[in-house]
Amino acid sequence: MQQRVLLIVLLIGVGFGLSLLVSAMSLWHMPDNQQGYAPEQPINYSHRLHAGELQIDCKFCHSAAQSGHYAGIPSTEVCMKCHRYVTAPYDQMQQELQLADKEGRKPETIVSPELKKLYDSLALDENLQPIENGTPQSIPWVRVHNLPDFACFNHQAHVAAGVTCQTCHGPVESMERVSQFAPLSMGWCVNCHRESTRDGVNGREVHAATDCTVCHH
Amino acid sequence: MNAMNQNSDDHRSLGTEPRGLRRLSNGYFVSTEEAPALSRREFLEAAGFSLSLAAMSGCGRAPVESALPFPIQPVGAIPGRLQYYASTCAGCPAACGLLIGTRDGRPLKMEGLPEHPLSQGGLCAVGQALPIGLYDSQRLIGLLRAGKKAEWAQVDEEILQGLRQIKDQEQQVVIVTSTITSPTIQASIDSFLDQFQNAKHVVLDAVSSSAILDAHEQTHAVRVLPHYRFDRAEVVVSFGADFLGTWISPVEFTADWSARRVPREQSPEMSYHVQLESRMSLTGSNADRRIAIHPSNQGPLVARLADKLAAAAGRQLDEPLAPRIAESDENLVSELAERLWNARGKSLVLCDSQEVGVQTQINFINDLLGNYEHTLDIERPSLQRQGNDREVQQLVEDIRAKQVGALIVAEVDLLYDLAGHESLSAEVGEIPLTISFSHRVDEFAAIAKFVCPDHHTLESWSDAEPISGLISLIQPTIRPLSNTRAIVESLAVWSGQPQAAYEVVKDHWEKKIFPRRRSTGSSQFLDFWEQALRDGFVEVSSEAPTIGRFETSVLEPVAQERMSENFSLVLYNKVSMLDSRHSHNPWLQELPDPVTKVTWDNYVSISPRDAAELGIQDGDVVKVSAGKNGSRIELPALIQPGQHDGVLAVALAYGCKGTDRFAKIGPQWIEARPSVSENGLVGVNAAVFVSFHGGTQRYTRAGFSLAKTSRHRELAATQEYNSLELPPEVAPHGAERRKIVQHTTLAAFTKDAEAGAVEEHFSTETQLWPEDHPKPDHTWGMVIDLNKCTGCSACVIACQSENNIPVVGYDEVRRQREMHWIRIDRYYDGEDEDLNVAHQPMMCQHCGNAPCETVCPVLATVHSSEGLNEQVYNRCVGTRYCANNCPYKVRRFNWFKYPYDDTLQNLVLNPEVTVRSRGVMEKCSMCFQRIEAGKIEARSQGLPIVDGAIQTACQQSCPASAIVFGDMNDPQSEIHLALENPRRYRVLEELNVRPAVSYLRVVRNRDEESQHG
Amino acid sequence: MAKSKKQRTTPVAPVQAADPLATLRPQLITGGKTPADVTRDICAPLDHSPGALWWSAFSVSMTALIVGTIAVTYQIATGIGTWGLNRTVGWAFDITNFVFWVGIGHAGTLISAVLFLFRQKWRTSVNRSAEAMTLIAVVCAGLFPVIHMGRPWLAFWMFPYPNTRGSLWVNFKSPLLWDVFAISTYLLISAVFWYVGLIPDLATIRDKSKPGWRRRITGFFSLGWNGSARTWHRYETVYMLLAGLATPLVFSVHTIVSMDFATAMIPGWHTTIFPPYFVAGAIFSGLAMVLTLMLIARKVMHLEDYITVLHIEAMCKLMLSMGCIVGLAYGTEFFIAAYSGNPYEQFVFLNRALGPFSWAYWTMVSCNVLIPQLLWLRSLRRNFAFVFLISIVVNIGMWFERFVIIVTSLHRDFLPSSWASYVPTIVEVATLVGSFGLFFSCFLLFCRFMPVIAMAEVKGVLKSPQRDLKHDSARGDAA
Amino acid sequence: MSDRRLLASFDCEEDLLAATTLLNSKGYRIVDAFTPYAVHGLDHAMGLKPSRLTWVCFVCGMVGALGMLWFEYWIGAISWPIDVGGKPWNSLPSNVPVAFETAVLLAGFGSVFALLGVSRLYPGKKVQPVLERVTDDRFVLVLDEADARFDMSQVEAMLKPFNLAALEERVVTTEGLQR
Repeated sequence: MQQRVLLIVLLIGVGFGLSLLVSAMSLWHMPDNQQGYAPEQPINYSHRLHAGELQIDCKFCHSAAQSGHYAGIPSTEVCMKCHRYVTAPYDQMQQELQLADKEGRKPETIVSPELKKLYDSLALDENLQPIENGTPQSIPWVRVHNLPDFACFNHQAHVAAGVTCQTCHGPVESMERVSQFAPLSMGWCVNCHRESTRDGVNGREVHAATDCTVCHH
Repeated sequence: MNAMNQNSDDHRSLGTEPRGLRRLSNGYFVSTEEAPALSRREFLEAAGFSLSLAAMSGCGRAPVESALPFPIQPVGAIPGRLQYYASTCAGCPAACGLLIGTRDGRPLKMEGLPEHPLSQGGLCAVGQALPIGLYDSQRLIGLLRAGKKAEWAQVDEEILQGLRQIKDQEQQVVIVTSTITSPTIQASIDSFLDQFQNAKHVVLDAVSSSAILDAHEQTHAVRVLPHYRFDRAEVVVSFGADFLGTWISPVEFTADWSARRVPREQSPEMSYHVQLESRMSLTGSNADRRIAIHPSNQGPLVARLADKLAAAAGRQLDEPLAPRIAESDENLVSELAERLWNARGKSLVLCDSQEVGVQTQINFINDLLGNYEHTLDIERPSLQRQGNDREVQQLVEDIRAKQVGALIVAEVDLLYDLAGHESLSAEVGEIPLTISFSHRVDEFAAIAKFVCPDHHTLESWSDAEPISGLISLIQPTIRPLSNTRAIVESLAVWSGQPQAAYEVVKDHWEKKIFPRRRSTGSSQFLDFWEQALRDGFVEVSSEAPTIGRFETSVLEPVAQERMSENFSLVLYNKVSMLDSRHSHNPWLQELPDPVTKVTWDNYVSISPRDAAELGIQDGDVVKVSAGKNGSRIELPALIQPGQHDGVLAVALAYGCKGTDRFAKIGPQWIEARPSVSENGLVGVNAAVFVSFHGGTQRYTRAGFSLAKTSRHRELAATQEYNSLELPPEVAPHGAERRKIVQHTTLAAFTKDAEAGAVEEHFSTETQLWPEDHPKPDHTWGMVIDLNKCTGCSACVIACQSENNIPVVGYDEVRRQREMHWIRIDRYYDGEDEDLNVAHQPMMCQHCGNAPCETVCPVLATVHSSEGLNEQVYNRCVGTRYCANNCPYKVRRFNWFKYPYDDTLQNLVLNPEVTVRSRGVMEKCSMCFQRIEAGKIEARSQGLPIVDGAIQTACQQSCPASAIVFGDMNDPQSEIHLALENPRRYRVLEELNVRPAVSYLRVVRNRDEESQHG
Repeated sequence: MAKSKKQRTTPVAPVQAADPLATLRPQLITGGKTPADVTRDICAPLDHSPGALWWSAFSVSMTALIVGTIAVTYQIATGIGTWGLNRTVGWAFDITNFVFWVGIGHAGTLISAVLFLFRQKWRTSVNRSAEAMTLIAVVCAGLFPVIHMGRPWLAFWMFPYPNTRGSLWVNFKSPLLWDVFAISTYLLISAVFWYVGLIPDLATIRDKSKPGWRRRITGFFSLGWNGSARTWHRYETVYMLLAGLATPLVFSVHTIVSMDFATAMIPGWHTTIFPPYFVAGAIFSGLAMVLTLMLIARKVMHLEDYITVLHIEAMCKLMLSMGCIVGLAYGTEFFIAAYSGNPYEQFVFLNRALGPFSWAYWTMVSCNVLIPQLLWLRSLRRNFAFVFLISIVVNIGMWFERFVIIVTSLHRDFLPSSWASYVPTIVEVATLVGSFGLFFSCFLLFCRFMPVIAMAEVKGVLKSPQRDLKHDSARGDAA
Repeated sequence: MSDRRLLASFDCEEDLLAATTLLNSKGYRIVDAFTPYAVHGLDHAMGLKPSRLTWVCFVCGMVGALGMLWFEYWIGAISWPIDVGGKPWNSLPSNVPVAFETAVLLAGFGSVFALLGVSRLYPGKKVQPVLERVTDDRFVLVLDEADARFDMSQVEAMLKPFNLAALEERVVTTEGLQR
């Protein structure tokens, strides 16, 4: 009699355990899967503002994506295309202008702390004048999308095939700080390749190979 | 592949890569300080372990990588994109055209410049190996003063002071260089020396051709080296000149020579090449007819040939030049004479002799044959060998006589090459001012007062004029990695008017070169300059030297040398090791010699009969001594088929100072052996036997004795068995010879274009299973013309540099674990007189029915939809089953964690190719990364792939252009034609593994229709 | 106990003398044992601590094991390069040892299963330890495919499990993968077979040992066995089924191992004779190893009455026949090579017999074919010292057989340019020694802690013919 | 069926066998017999039907073989067809070995677990043997004293010739047979 009770208790226990395990598995990341990785960046740069509100095209800054292996990170010069003039948040600059108007003086350039870092990297002072014998320094951005070194991803090929940036990078234009959107696992890549070959990309006929060496060479 | 137009600023800016940063495959700079910058290999291993780790932790985070963009992006520099710059190779004075493939400001891949009139797109192994010299972490990073670190300002001060004193005391100032092909450097040397009353520039070639120049001075009244035109030569008779391997301008000669080695079905014609030599040279191994002669017999044979041709030409000499010679030789000579006479004006007779007398007779022969102005050009002569041995001899005497006040040495190691002169170093040490421009502390730099290291050629501005009238530019592709200074800059400083190398070169071109321009083209110098930069070279007018009519009076009869019973020694250069300046290059050290297949050592080659008599085995250490109390060296012996009896051959450029750095190269484990020999260096310096005689340096001398020692050093050869004949004791009856390399004779070929094919007892049509693997897009394949291939091994290094192949060291090679993806099989075939040598490049054959794929349990090697056999390193678990099952044995295994811990050296790695981890299999991928790049480029332009747009590394730099790669699906492609060539066959076709690589049968220009085998 | 014994012996003794059958069928188990004696004798080693002989044997094999462990650790830490392999000879000691141990592992199941199906009563004394040997040998064997990998920590990739690589599975066309399945199946089934046979004996030990750890352990593992005839009934069926399954398994396993070579294209490997050839070889070496162990156990464990000259002789005969089959295979290989007219094939075999490795080849032939012929002599078959010697010789010979097949075929194949020689390193030798250490250590422990002989089965064959007669008559008059 | 049992123990299998045959023929209800080893013919003597475990074995084997064959086909030809040595996507011959091994594996384990299940054997099961020596050298026959007609003395007389070692009565309780 109590044997049977024991058995039932046992079964319930096992069932409960299994369900726990399964739910745990769903949260569990494969070792190299950094999905959702969103590191602190040296400059508090907002893609939401630039790509989202201001609607700057991705390839305006990451121009290399069309012609090279890597989307690349824009050189500081590229930022200067705008930030030679925009040195601080809009409202702050407005205030300064009005203030200068009132006081009838030339408005002085206000530099926001974040953009200061940008000018530093080009060895420019507050008035955007080159510092005496200062050398430009790269901005040490932190990589978000790390592929293992035995996997080669070529941006040019994918851009040429008409794959949108969001397909892999997610809605960057809505991200304050960029985080890894896709698992970037091999299965994820391969499935996309299969589907694209089957259904095409945005209505375009493509041949996305699933040969190993396409990525591993 | 376009040579990009870059103005100087761009070149500067190309070097803005921050120091101490290296680039990962993913195209970002990774600071080696902060990120524990994993190399690809390390990463693989980490991945292997992290799986198990993560199983416990459940959250593995890769190390933080920082991505550093350019603050200011150079014009046209796209991250991670390969860009090519036209330049000139400075590996040797041959000055071949160069295309430097750079990625993100890093020169990575040396390739031949297709438009270059001399090298015609080819590049030799030495040229291919330049980059590893650039990223050599043991190169001098700064200048030395009496062996201590010093600063430029201070050193310049002291040098100027020293020079002033010498000027006052009217002492002699001498600059010693190897042949300088650069007009700019030459000019700056001259202008530097002008400020002294008593100054001279001595040209010392490690292996000089002084005799040829001297001979022409006598016979044509002008000291020039002819420009040999093999492309015009139908009959080539070479007395020991290794023109396909090391002689003067091998790449150019190979290209021209091989162009005449393609008999077609319609027009079965090809050049006839006879080689008479005492050792087995690469050239000899490719000759239609090779005759082994004793060095002492060379003079008489040449003289006899001269006599016969003189007779034929009706040019009477008062007395015959030649002594009586043997009957057999007599026949030989008359046969040659006839062949040559029939090919008047289309023939070429060469000789590597350093005896002026012999060379004058060679000139006589060529003159008789009317070859001058056809196959020998002395109106636009070659400037590739300028060595003047008389002056060198004079210099040595001056040094001995303490008449040299300042000795400045560039591009050559004076004391190494003149090692034959005892106590010279001591006397040089007493010279008040000694300056070396060397990259590293060589023999001379070791005792020089000042070492002012020159830039690496990839860092510096310069130019070259290999053939008078053909001038090419050397442009930098990276900012100098260390505190070095170009020679011209140093000289400029010491002549009192400092100027940047770029300015010096540009000025010289504006003043001297621009005026010589051809009438065509813009009259603006800048256009001219830009054009030159873009093309890499310009052809300008050259003032022809005033050539006197041929002077027969200088001809002297040759005395019959009596054959001495002791040995004659022949000193030569290995194809892989042109001179001592390359001795620190690990790629070249590990490149198997094309003939002996030995790496990492020099050795004494002995003829099989002599070896048998003296009871010497391969690897026995023997003592070679010059006479009773002459100098002696000890080296392992190597039995060399085809070498004449009584001849010893030893390679120069070994045993160089500083090669002890290689003692610990390769994996270190309990049974590992060092890559250096007892003297702690790689090989032994044989230059001690080089001596002056009759005004030239002699590399061939008689009167040597050979003694066997008790010691043994196994030579690290990549081939253990050297013949297509099976060992007699185990050879099955009727199948004593394997038809791996098929060959035939021209006579047979003329009759039947398919002569020499293996009679088929099999059908490749029958299939066990239906062919259900269509390859609609592309089917990549390769065809290698064995008749063009000389075995020069340029492809081996090209592949090594393209595909990140590790250097594994002496011990691993000795254990048959070399890693080269492409090897060149060399087979000896037959006995003494009719000894044939076959060279066969062998790499993964990308079989359609690949045996390796079937047996891999984890799908690490599978077939691509484009007919390639893929090896997936990160999937491989290393069972080695595939390698066992490969009939061609072309798979290479990472037995250890091969060395990649040199951060600077790692800059040479190609980010397109994975660095393989320990324990994985690898093999030729047919440069998949290049195929992929080509496809992507074509696709993004929406165009089909042009045939020839995609080239494999080996194909690109093959001097003989023997390799054809392409899409076999494309009926217009070059490969498609090659596949229909009647000479085409596939190795081991009977196995029906369906290789994608085919070969074209060897055809030797012989009259007899069948040669044995 | 004493009473029952008297009861049996007194009436039987006179009949025995008179009965002609007694001489016809000599008893397998000598010394007129009763079931009780069997229990006592077999359980004896479990009760008192082992003797000096056991300890010395154990310490030797343990040392070997430690040496091997060090070697393997060094090799895995440094790289396969610490073995003498090269680009041409990719396998040598590793796979040789693997095939050798798998072969050893065959006699166990063969003796238990096949002989069981053939109703060979003599198996009962040896099957338990033979099965144990199988298990240990297969474990030794299974070790090598793992450590011979360049990246052994990824060995689990050999199994087809769902993964994040878009599911990238395994290559079912690869013989090496067949191996993985064959070996693991063989290990599991043999283990089950062995354990099932062990259950009744465990129960016996449980019931005869006083309360304590041993009783608890045996109690746990004997699964509540109570000797019920109904359970015995089903038990017999399942045991028969397992035997029936194990028999084809034995053959399949070594067939598949042989396919590692037979399906490859290297001349000397690529031949259809391999499956039968390898199976015969496996049984051959297995029997030799069983003999070696039995003769040791017999002495060390004092089982003279249970492992009698009958058993030894029976195995000698079997071994002799296997030896002849192997010899035939060697001959056939040469014939086929000659007959096929395939130059590569012909070369390989000439090279085996006359090439650089001829010494290995002739060692193999003499050890496996020539010397065993002595077993035709009855006197030698019954001479334990000699049989022991032979068994060792055969083991050596069979190791060399695998070495010859693997190394001589590889070192000179199609392209002469890539021919290479092979010399083992100290690490390889140490690994081989280690595997022997592992094997013997495990076996000695088994002897110490388990019933070396299947009691329940031996008791089954105790009864001698004449007692059947007597009891038939007894039943008769009862009716 | 009553709760009273008669235990007759013997010294050797022949006696047990003979006694069982006799009693069975006389129509006595034989509950079970306990023996130290498998006594051949006892199942017939007791009138046991042949076991059905063979079918379990067969079914498991088939499931293993067919299941694996399908899996291999699915992997090779459907899930991710990969060109391996130019062989067909689904090459049956190369699928056979693994399928066979799986069949054997499942069959073996299936039948063993079935055995354990049917005869209620599981690790750590507590058991009270009818006699200590039943797993050593004693053979015990258990009879059901079915009805009033059951005559102890008659049975004893019947068993005597089989040199009966002992005879005792027990009562069935939840803890098994008690004195």
